[in-house]
Amino acid sequence: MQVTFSIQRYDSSKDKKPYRQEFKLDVEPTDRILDCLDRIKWDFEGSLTYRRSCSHGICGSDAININGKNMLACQVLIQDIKKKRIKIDPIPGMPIIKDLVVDTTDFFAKYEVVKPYLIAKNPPPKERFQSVADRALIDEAVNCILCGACTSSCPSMWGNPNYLGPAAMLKAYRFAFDSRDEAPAEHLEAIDTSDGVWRCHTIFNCVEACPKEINLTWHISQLKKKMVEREL
Amino acid sequence: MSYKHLGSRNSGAPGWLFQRITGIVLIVAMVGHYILMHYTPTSGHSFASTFERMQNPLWKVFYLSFVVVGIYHGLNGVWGVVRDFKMKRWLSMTILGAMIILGIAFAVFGFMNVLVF
Amino acid sequence: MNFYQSGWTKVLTTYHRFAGSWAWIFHRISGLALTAYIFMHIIALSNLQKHKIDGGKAFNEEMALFSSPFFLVIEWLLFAFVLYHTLNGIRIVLVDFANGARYHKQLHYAVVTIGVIAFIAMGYVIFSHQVNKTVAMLF
Amino acid sequence: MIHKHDVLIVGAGLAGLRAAVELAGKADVAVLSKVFPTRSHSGAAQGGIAAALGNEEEDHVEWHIFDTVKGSDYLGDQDAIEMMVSEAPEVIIELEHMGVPFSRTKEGKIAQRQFGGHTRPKVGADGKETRVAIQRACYAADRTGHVILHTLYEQCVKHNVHFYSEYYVVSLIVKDGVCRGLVAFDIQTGELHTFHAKAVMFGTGGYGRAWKITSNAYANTGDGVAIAYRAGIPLEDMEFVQFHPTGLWKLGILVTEGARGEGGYLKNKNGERFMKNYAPTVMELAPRDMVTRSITTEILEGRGIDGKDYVHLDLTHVGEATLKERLPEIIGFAKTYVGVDPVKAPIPIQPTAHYSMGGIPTSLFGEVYLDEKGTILTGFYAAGECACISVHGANRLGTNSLLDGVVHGRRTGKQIAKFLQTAEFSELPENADTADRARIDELFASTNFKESYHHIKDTLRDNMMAKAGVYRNEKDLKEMKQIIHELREKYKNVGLRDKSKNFNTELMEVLELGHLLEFSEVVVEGAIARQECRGAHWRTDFEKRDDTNWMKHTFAFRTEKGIELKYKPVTVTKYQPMERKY
Ligand SMILES: Cc1cc2nc3c(=O)[nH]c(=O)nc-3n(C[C@H](O)[C@H](O)[C@H](O)COP(=O)(O)OP(=O)(O)OC[C@H]3O[C@@H](n4cnc5c(N)ncnc54)[C@H](O)[C@@H]3O)c2cc1C
Ligand code: HEM
Ligand code: SF4
Ligand code: F3S
Ligand code: FES
Repeated sequence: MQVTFSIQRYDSSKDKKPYRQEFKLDVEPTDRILDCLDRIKWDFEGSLTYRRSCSHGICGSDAININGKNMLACQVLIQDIKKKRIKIDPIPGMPIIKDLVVDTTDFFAKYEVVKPYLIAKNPPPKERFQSVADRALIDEAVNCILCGACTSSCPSMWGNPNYLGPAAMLKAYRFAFDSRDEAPAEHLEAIDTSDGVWRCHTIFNCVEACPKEINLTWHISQLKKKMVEREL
Repeated sequence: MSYKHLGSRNSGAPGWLFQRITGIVLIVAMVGHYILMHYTPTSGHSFASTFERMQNPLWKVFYLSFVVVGIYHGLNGVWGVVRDFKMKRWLSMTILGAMIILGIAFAVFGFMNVLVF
Repeated sequence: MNFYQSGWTKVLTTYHRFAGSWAWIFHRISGLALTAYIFMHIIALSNLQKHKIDGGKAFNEEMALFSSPFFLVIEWLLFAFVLYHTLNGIRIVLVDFANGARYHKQLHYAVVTIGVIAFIAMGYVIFSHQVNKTVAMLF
Repeated sequence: MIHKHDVLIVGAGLAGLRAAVELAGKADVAVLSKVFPTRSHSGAAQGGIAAALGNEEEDHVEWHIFDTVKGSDYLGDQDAIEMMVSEAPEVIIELEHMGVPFSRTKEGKIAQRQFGGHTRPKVGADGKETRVAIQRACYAADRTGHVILHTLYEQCVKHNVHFYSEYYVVSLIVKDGVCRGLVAFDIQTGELHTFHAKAVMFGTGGYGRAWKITSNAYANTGDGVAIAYRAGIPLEDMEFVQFHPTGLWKLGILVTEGARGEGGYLKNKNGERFMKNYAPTVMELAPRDMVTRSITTEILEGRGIDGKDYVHLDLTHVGEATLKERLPEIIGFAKTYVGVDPVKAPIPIQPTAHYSMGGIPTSLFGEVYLDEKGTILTGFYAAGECACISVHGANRLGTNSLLDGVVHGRRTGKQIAKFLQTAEFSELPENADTADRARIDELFASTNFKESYHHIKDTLRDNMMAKAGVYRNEKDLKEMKQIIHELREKYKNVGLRDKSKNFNTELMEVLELGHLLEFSEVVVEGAIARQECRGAHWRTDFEKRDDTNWMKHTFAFRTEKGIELKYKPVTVTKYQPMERKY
């Protein structure tokens, strides 16, 4: 099966503007997009640049934009795309370093804002107990691989790049709703700002983008309710 | 490390909650309003019927609150839209100020429409 | 370093729009339009304030204008905005307070379905009066 | 540019980060990683981390020690094993305190599941003692590595650990028996940086990428091992590479042993649970080397599904609820990559190169040995998969390597802290980065793309799979050696097509290939020399384990004349070698 890849190219150290380049490839329906990128890089265009490591959707390196949707290159097969022409771009809303590699400095700075760690003092000698039900509350949230696909897909973030974004919200949830955390307020405080949780307008792009099928909006709605409780 | 763009710390919770509450109030008001206006076309579209209705203080209260709630909900909504753009603080504050003045002015104007009866 | 960043308008037009995106875009447009309309509405009704002087004449004339077929179509379209904003508003509230986030797509389709039905029904209500009147005039 | 830190940790996997957490606040510590820290391959670990907590059933450290020794096919050093296993419960509790969201038992304790090779004694009806599977692996669904890695990174954020993220380390600076720092380039700018430190620690992970079918990430190219080797440090037991029994067919993506721990069956084309012919007592939960050989034998004897090179892992009887709760990722992988829903149909699997038992030889405290006699290289440390202490011997038990990472990361961190109390900065040799600079400049200057690096890499990986894989023999291994020599010649002519210094991943791939070739040769050399069958090293031209001649660790030295092999006896404390039957 032959497929055409139209890839946005841009090297921030020398190009003024991005441009597109096309590659025709014979592929199997079960090939991953990442396999195709590898083949393009190895056989045709050595300078094509992208990140990847685990190749099975667990490290979060290779979030890219395929036909207008953010996904992981290693988690999408040719047969999932159902198109003969595959348009590949870097994930939007972040500065491009080279080709599909974007600068995630800001993304991780936003992650750090929410105090992404358990705040708890004086642990018991054995493990802290946590009921199965309490653990289930954070079950989805702990799956985040910090790939950035969600934050990059959020229209609210495109309009206001200062918006902390769904990934940071999810991290705040991860700790604020962990029964072992002793200072949920500290995590909540960080996102109760005009650049925080209130910039979410339940657009659900993040949910569509998340490769780990995390329903971010559900978690954000829990946060908003918690905030309201706090204020009243 | 702290993030360079952290917004102001006042909580957005009340505004968010009121937007939902006023929205729900508006549903009730809207349904009433529409039945009144369109189900029987004359009831809203002639002075005589309007005048008659306005003699009832309950209708007055209904319309007064409709004006307030509607304007609040609309402008609070617009304010939300404004904050979706990164802009200088002075600019957003100017817009907020303008919106408040506009809102109060129109609320007063709307009140006059009702209280003239 | 010389970074290139896509502008948000460009992204807005190129990123795939899912149900949630459409819902948000229409909610925003309808919300802004309704806000503009509420102001116009207040101005339009200010003719009422003259009723002590003209006994409601100006108001009646204005209303007659609004009852013309052209304005009825406009009014019908306005209803579409109100309807969508209301139904989607309910959807948002369900997402926020109930478990709607888990069913947002189903809710979206429900909003669209109910919306279309109610829109057509309202068309019937608005225009049937007009049709009745026209029919009455002819015979 | 020259940077100065007390301690440099290379690698942000479990080993590197655990050491960083230990040192944070006590010293100026910086972590370098070629991928963003949370992208390290530790995050892919699924099944669990072993500790005799006894949360689910009675368990004892003693039992865990015994299993590990036996699992290692008696090549593991028993003092090291005893130390690691005894520290395990404490270390796990500590992880929980840091915030690791372990799955929970009904009472709210850390949940544990069965894993291959982990057993408890059981007295049968006939009065004889046998050993049956025990629930010892602490887990968080099938994302155990992921949650631990993220928690450790969170702790580093909390303690303001300095990260050089996306920096690629190319060489160590060693002079007069003292390690003084390292050279790395910033992938984002292509700039070469020199790092000056009192102590350097490697936690650079495994080297599974040298095999075609592997569960390892692109990043697991054994850089650390090769860099240390080039700096004059011997490599220990490199011929021992574990093939995990259950990789997704063709892709090698791991299906955790937890799947069998939850009750999964292995079936051949006749639908027969063939493990009953190989390990009747523990069946599918035999240690990995055994299960892998059993599967490979089934395939070689034509009992693969449809006669092809895979068998079935059947989970359909486990029940949808259990699968969804405990193995959600596996369901996802199987659906995405092979189009199979494990709830309804068996998963096609084949053995996949998984874990590197060998590596940089270290003491119990992470200090690196310069020879088989125990001479220590001052200022250099290693832990995790790149190191060999050796606790895994000839075959690692599942869930023991995450444990290895955190226990030794922690111990090494403590040891470095102690070392720093008296250590001073040793002087940096002049032009420490000259050789690396020259090499990189040469690559950039190359005018034509004479040899395609990926072609060399593919040839290497295909052949390693065929000739230095699950079953080996002298003929194949010698051919492999020849192939590597040819490939190394070709490698000298490799050039770059991408001449931009900005995020040049082609440059990185070329350097990684150099590392692959470097250590693959050591693997093959060690395998040729070791004339016995032990754990993961299975020679078809020999029948069994040879304890009289081979109860010893291989130490491979890089010399002018090529690889020189020396040996060091295994430390045996309590457990005398016996036949390994399950
Ligand atoms: C799919 C899979 C599943 C597994 N499941 C389990 C399990 O259930 N239980 C268990 O106990 N074990 C499991 N293991 C094994 C275990 O995950 C690893 O042995 C362990 O995580 C290794 O950790 P590490 O810290 O040594 O290395 P890694 O986590 O691999 O980290 C290596 C680090 O070194 C850095 N690095 C490497 N080279 C360079 C360089 N040149 N310059 C700069 N940085 C460099 C990398 O960026 C990375 O940060 C599994 C392994 C795999 C592959
Ligand atoms: C009829 C019942 C109504 C309901 C249930 C409702 C509900 C809502 C809700 C829940 C929001 C918040 C959206 C968000 O935060 O993302 C909203 C926003 C908004 N509403 Fe309404 N509303 C109603 C009527 C109106 C009316 C009559 C107006 C006009 C005056 C209006 C104008 C707006 C505006 C401008 C916004 C902001 C849009 C945005 O943030 O994208 N609404 N509405
Ligand atoms: S929530 Fe999902 S999309 Fe967002 S960073 Fe985490 S894994 Fe990626
Ligand atoms: S896309 Fe953005 S607006 Fe909210 S629901 Fe997701 S964060
Ligand atoms: S390569 Fe790791 S997520 Fe795709």
